[in-house]
Amino acid sequence: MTTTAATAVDADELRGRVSALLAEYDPATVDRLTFLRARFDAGLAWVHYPRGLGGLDAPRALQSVVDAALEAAGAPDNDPRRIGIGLGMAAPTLLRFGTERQRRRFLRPLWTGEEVWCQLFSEPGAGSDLASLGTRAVRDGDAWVVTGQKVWTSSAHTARWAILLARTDPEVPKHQGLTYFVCDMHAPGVEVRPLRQITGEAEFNEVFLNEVRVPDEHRLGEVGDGWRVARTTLMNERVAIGGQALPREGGMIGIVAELWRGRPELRTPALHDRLLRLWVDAEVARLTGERLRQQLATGAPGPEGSGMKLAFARLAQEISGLEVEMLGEEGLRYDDWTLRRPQTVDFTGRGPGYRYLRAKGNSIEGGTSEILRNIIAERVLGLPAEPRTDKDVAWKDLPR
Amino acid sequence: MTTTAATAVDADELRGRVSALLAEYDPATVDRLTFLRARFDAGLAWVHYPRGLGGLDAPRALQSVVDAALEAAGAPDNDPRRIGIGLGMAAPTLLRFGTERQRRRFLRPLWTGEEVWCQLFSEPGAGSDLASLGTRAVRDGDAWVVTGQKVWTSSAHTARWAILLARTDPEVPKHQGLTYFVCDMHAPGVEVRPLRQITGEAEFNEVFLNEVRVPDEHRLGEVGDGWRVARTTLMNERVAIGGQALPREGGMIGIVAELWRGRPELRTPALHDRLLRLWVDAEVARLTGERLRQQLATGAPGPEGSGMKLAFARLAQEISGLEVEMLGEEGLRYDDWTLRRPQTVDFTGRGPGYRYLRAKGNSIEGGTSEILRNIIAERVLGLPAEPRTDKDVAWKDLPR
Amino acid sequence: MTPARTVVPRTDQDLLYSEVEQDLRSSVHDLLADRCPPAAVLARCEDRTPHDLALWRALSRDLGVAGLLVPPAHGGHGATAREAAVVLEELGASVAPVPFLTSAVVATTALLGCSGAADEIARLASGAATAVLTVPLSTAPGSAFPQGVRADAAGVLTGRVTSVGDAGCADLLVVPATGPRGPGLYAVHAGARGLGADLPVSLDLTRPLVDIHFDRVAARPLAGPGAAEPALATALLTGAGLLASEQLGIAQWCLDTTVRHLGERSQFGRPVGSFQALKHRLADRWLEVVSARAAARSAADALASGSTDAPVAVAVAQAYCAPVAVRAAEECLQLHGGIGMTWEHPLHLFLKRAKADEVAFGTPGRHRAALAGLVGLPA
Amino acid sequence: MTPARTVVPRTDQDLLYSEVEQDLRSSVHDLLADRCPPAAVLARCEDRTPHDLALWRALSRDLGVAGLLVPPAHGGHGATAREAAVVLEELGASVAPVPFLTSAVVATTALLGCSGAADEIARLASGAATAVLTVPLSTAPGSAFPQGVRADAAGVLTGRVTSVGDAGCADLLVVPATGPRGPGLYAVHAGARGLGADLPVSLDLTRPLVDIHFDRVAARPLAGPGAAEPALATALLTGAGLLASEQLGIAQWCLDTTVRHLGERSQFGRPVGSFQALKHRLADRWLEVVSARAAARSAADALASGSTDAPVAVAVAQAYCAPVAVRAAEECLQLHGGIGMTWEHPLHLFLKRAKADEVAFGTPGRHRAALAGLVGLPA
Repeated sequence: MTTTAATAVDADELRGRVSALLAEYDPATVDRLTFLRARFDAGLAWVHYPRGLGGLDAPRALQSVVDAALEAAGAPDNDPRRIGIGLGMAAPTLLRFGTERQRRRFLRPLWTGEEVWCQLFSEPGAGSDLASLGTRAVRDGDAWVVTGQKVWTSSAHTARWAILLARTDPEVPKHQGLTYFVCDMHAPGVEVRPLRQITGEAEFNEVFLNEVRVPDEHRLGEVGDGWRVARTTLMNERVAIGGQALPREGGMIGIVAELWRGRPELRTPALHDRLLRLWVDAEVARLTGERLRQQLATGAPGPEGSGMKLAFARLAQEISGLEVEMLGEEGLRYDDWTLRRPQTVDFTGRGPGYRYLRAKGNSIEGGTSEILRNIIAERVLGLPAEPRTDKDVAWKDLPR
Repeated sequence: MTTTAATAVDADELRGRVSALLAEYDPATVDRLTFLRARFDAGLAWVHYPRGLGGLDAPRALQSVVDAALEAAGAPDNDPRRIGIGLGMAAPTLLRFGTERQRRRFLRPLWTGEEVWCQLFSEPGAGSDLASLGTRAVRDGDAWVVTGQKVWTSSAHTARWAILLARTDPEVPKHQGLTYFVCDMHAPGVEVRPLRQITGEAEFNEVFLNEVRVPDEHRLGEVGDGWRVARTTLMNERVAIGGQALPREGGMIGIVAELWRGRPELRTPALHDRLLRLWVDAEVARLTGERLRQQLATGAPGPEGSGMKLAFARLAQEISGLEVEMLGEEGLRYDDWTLRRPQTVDFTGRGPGYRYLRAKGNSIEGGTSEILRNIIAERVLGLPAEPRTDKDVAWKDLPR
Repeated sequence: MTPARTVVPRTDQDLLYSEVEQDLRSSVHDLLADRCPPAAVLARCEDRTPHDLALWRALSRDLGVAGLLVPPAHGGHGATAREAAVVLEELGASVAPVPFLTSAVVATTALLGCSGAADEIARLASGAATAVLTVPLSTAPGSAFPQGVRADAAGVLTGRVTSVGDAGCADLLVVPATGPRGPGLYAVHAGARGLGADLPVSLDLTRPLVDIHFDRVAARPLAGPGAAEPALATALLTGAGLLASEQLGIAQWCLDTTVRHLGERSQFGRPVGSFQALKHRLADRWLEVVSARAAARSAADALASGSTDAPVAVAVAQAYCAPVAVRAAEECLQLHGGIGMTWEHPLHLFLKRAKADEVAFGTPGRHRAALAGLVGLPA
Repeated sequence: MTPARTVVPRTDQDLLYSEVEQDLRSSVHDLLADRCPPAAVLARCEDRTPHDLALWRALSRDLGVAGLLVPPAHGGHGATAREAAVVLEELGASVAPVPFLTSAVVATTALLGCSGAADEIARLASGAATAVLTVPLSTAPGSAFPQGVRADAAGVLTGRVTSVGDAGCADLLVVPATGPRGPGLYAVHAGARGLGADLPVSLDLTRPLVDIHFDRVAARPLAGPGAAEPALATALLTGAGLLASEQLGIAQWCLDTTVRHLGERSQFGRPVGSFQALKHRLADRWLEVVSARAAARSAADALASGSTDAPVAVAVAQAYCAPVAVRAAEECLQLHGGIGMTWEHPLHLFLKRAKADEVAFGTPGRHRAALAGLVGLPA
């Protein structure tokens, strides 16, 4: 690993490197994968990563310079929405806790999208209380034998690798007996089943692990240190929320506002004031997100991030609920109950009924609104924690 | 005490006894107090009380027969609003836990209103957690020496007697170290100060007890059994809530509805839908109360009672808040900040600002809305209690 | 407090359940518990055959619910909206896919307002046939007479009606149509020539919609001008008022199911139901459900007694109960966490029904606007 | 998601606080902490002398806040609505009874729209005098020009204006009045002959109202037709927009005070703030306060830059921040339990201010109605 002190890379140098890359690999003629591999090797994948691992030890903020230059040149991207879990969660964890061998093995195909990643954390019995999960990993020579059931796994059916959290010691309190692995989704004993949602579609999967052998060299971090490793993963999940800048009326409010403008026959005074209230709420949420991004840009992030997910979930639910009601007879209809396997949420391509139902998940997935309120109350407001009864009890003795 | 088996008293007999009372004591000529004493002695005060204590061991439901007959004859009543604490809380507790001597001493002047009662329970440091109160009573010969501070005491400045809850043993858990007394409000060391509220007026008092001597013969129930005695008092407080039948638009919604009808210039579409929502909520709360009363009348009370106070507090607050907003410029004004000492809440005689401010107390006094929600969740829905940390700890060791 | 003088007080309503009503509830409840658990409803929806006609036969014939609102002279039980409301509470609490509301309540009430429908009424009352009033499920009481279907002088119908709930299992269509002499109600046999049906995809899987086309369909006149409009109005008012009891049933099921789930599931070493934030929310939902019960009973009682106050009671009940059912279902989902988002757990059937019911027979906003006129609170 | 095309996106706003603004905040904060603790405000109210003119002198002269919005050429500091907003946050957080909003913001902005008011502006900027715009405190931006006061050709005023906030401590009245040539703004000295004042009882003890009578009062014309209306409109828009920052300050104080109280008070053997139901409510209030901050900053920034979007930003900020402040104060009271109902605890001053501010410069409903026109969502 090239951990020699990084020379300060600036925007000009990056533009130069982009030009050099484009000169050698013309996006118009080179195939996509060749280009992406070359970009990675040039350190232009994620410039704040170390040299040799797709980066240049450059400030993270400079990534936008590279992206803009490549986009202007018509270069292909790595389809980040398709490989979001790899980029957003697996990569930072591999970088921080992976061995040099693991990082070299996994990061390049992860970034280029040759290998899709998924996340094997949640279980049917361990939702908000993730640390209580029960999937067992038992040591057997230089491997671990893993058995259990995971749920809410997106991309499991397309993934080659998974980040996996499993219990290696049930005799100690729940946070202490976990270990973090990289699991081969093609290994014998891994079974992926689509998990149908109330919308009719199956974005996610259940994953059944039946005596799956995971080599010890695919362990990330120490045995029993899995919770600490997982926190890195989860913190990176949370950073991703709050997301990109929206224009005014960006998001779901725009759909309903356009409906209002285009369909005068649906208007009533009572709906009008409700629409205006939600319009104000949506605009203020947009401003709050914008303010958060401005704080992040100055390097002084405020605690607002914890609240944005809460706000957006509530808004999506209230707005879509209003939309169905506003449509009246049309609101009684649905677009399609066929079981489909979309890669992502599609709030704009589908109908109002879908929006209404799918938005219900916004306050559950990625941390329930209840857990977020706990976090705000304790970590932001500093209110005292509730009495805990599960901290010092061996996992095997906890009520379930 | 006349605890011989009560002969079944029926409505006809009661009407006969009323006629006899009226024949002997003509309300048109006899003075009020004489009449009330005679009524008490005739067993027509509260007919379900024992003979000799103002009653006839009759079914409680027959009281209405007596009241109607006396009202028709123009007889004076005992001004029940003025002596509500005596009638509603002290009397049932005296009846259940008092000695024969105590009952004979206290009940007659309590009922006639010759002696007003107040309640010394709440303390600044013990609100919802009443059992944690700290007023100390220390045994000294055949008396107790009481020192502490009580608050939210209505009628303290007119009262002759108080029901008092004090801590006689700080070494045991909080529910076990309390004792219940009758306290002479004219005794040395009792100081009553008006407690001004945010409305400007002072309905209530603070009461300071400075080495007040309470004779042991004024103890109600056993030493250390005060919590059990107090529960009788508090249960009777709760029965009083839910109250009397209202006509449609009875209560605060009627004030705002009339405002809407009489002042077209205040109307806007947004206010209209809010008013209609609250009108519906008020009408449904009225129906819910009516249904509760019908259940009570059949002898099968439902659990709805616990919710009525919650509902009425919310309604009073939302309706009065709307009223101030609807009035606009007029809502910026108040009627009078002068310190006054009213005996009761006056939601109709005062202005909108008063209603708005006074209604805030509705979700605090007589059990906060938070405590009521706990009660509903645990006692009605059967949800599990929270982990308790204060049940088995000596009172003196509790955090305060 | 000063009562307002402009609004008539009502103190004579019976808001409780009679013994007869409780017995009826028990019978319906037991049958549904046996024959219609939510998992079975879900399985039927997956097979795209939501209507459970065997269940409907048992309900309508064995328990006689089809003839509840029909006078004995017409072969019914001569009960009232109060008893029908109790049945709807139970049907709502199991999202039972049977045409009780649409056939035994709404279509039957419409037919009872016609002078020449004795045969049809008798067949409905016996459970031998089901009927549907061909208006969109979203039609509110007080709406203008529908203009989608025209009748010629011979009673031949042409036109189109969309989003008719439960029409897929109806034997008889009761069709509001405008003819040369004005508004009328017409009877059409489900197998009539010229009748066409499209099956749109419905949000509520358990009360599927049908779009109906009339292409010169022969029909029998049931009511003409003067009778058709009040018959239709009464049917819609009754449908809206009794829908509140269905919504109550949905809300009660959602609350009960949530309470049970939270009592059973542990997280952080304790039952989830012991967390105070959830307890307080459930206490609020409970208060809404008991309030919805009073509102629904009031509407049923007012309809049963033919009170002039029925339009107010119905509007209050719909404005109140519709959002209560939606909130109860939404909270049920949220407090089930991930499991609530799965197709496998039947609670989504209740959510979809509750949301569709919010639109059915008029939205809450529509009912509030109606109230404004009824109780003298003009815009 | 599809962005709508009809509404201009805004991405150029600075929603943070500059270092200068933070420094200004610190100065104001320190002075208020020293001179204006809530208990002192309460004591002044009990003496019926709410205005703290000594404090106002310190603020206006020592810290120069009176001249913030005034260009240096007129003797001011040439700052913008952004800095004034920061001052208002601090003043709101101490319900300070000083005429900053009414004099240094609203009256000053009105005067800056007049061509002939240089003297008055200079006196206000130096803190030598305070002024008030004589409109009811409830007047919303976009209201019709007031008709309560008439001017004759000689500029003599007759009429009446009610509910003018802070007028009791003003040296100068800026009076919108209609004369023979149309709308105008006029300057009247507080001691002028023919001027009368009634002191109604105010809900907000810290911003008392005055009803003003003009009985042939001599006045100096400041702006005539063409200038008076935009000057008034800008003053009201600025007042409404910056009121949002005062509301933010109120809400922040209420939240902080509640959190502190719940951390300190124990019931049932644990800090009250450890009860989850209360924690969740406070988390919701917190989210509202951080959102109100973004909304208030947006309004201040739009006013500061003279953006054409300012009317939208102001309406959004008022519609959002007014109820947030009221809810924060109401929740502060509820979660203080009985102590919150006592006159002795100063939180009622914040509740009364928040509720009065909800009406001041237009209610939230009024601002939403204005938005409907501004963003193309007609009724």
